[in-house]
Amino acid sequence: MGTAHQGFIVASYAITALVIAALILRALIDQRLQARALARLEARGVTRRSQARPAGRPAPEAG
Amino acid sequence: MTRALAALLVRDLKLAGRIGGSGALGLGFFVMLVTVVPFALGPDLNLLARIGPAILWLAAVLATLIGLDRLFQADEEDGSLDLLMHAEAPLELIVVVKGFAHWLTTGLPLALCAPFLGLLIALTPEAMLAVSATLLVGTPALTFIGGVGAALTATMRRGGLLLSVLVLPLMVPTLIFGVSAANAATGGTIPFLTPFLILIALSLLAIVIGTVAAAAALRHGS
Amino acid sequence: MRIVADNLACRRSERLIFANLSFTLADGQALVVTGRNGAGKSSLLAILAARLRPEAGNVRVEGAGEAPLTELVNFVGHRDGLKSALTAEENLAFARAILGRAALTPKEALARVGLEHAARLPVAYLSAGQRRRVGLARLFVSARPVWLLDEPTSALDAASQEALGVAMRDHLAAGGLIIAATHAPLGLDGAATLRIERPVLAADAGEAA
Amino acid sequence: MWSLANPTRFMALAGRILPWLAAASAVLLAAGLYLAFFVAPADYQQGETVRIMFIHVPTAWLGLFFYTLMSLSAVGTLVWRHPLADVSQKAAAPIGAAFTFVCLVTGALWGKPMWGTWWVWDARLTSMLVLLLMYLGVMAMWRTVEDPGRAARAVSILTLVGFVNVPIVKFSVDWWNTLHQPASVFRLGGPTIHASMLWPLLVMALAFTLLSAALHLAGMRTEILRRRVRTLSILEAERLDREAA
Repeated sequence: MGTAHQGFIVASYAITALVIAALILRALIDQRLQARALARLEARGVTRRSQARPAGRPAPEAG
Repeated sequence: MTRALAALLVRDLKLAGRIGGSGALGLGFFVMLVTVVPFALGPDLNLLARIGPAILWLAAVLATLIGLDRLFQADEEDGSLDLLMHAEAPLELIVVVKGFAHWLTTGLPLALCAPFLGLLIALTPEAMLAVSATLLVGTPALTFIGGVGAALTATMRRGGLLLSVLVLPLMVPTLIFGVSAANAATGGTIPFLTPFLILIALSLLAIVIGTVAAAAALRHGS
Repeated sequence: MRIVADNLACRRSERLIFANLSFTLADGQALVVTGRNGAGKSSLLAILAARLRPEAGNVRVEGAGEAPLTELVNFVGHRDGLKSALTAEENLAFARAILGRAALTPKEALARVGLEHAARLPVAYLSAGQRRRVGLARLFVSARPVWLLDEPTSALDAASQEALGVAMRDHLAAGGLIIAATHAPLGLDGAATLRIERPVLAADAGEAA
Repeated sequence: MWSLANPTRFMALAGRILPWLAAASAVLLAAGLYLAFFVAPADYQQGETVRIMFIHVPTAWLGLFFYTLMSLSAVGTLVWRHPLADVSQKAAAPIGAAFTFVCLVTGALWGKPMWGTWWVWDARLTSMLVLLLMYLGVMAMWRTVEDPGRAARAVSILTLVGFVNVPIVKFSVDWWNTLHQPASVFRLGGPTIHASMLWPLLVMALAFTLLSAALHLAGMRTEILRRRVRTLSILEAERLDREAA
């Protein structure tokens, strides 16, 4: 069959791969960003449940 | 001073990206307009192809307008406009940078995205290139003319509506030369360059006059 | 450096707020503007900040080279001038770049108001008092001589008000000028006070009677 | 069943499932590609370009599936107040939009060799285009409201209105399309697909579904983390206030 059509097939698979790669990349980057932000906050002893806790003393990690 | 202007540009682009920012609102509106027009005109491709540049340009004008009313109003509301007016840099340069930031999030994406939308209305490749080129040089005029309206209506409560009514007539020349340049590229009596150069001139004119007028409007607005 | 205001008058929506108001302020001096709520304190500050056109009279700066008053002023008004989508640090970094004459870094300025931990928090998450303190931290990121403060102590707790008083005294000692509109006493001993009373003119007399 | 309502338990479960899901979708994708390119015969009419169908059909299906998933989550948010519903809704929007976009692009790429133009206002393609616009609207809505709870309720209403609108759009586009142009010659896959075509299509469809499920789970986990970061930040601000007092 005409090789001209080859281009369309390759193009559509390429674009699909590109979009899926973008989705995967976005998921990974976003995950790392949020995890790092969370780690930074929890390192400073901010508890998830806002029990009144004298400031400065890190709370035991709950849950 | 350039540090101050660079900081302003970075701040505006950052704000556009954050939640509540204008983001790619202009681009989204542009895509929707171009998609909706054929529903009104019917799926007849050669009709759409003939009026393609007009559809894209009208969509560009409207897409620029909807993002403009928050250009200065957002700063006015939270008090950062005071900060901008006390900057070391003259207010005119501040307005140029804000207009440029708006153009980067609205005008530029429109011009880059126009060819793909041209597919929807069966534009020929030359027409797509022409429309994209005219949009690239024409949208600065739309942004800076609109900027004057945005500065005038910054302190008004329902400024957004008034803005469109104020500046749309001022945008007519840009629309005329933009569309005629795009049409000239796909055959026609006049050569492409003539309206295209006039369009560039309009943009440069708009950047100068728009900036000075917007700065004056901000100074005398309060 | 001296700020000279002579015969300032202000009219807003057809009402004369105040008239022939004059004062001069030299280095190291503070002016506290008092008056009933709505008596025109904020209008005076807006005129000084060039955000409002006076009905009559003018304000000029002497002895500071040709820099206009707007480039010498650090204005903290009712609205904090903070973008709530940006973090406290980003807001202060922007203010530092825009105001020029960079002084403290955003972190140091936040430390001065006791909010160094809030550096990375978006301002949207901060309370009114904390936003006020971030707004006031803007005074420390730039070495501009004139502080224009509109109700600086509003929404501040006692400790922050005390810290603000210390900062103001340091600023005056370093030769800076302060013009503050306020209700609460600022603890600035030796500060000139200016009370704004609504002038009762013949036209108003009829209306007021 | 072990209630998934508790985000922490969901995180743990999702964490365990995710690698398996990703691995399964990778394997199936490889198998699907192999079947699509080496086993499926060329179509007697369309020739090789029919292989584009193996992407075009699954992505079309996923575009619609994710909008339905969003609508279900919207009901979950508004009616059952399920705490994970709005998280699932927010995570689904970009994935659904991406697949709808891929469907449109592959549709155009398939259309070009067939009719000579990139885009034909065919009823089905046009409906997918309107669906993509609705996705853009939903994603724009997520970006305007800062508070997650309020945003979720607002977007849920928008999504449900959109969901009710889908059949109406389908009908009106068909009406609009047939009025102006004879019914498009392009029949998706025809009445019966030959078995050798069916298998690659099913495998590819399954592969894409697993992949999108993995992406959706990952998106939900990140969204839960983002919510937690937000709450902790607010707690941090309050703690500073308590400290200062």
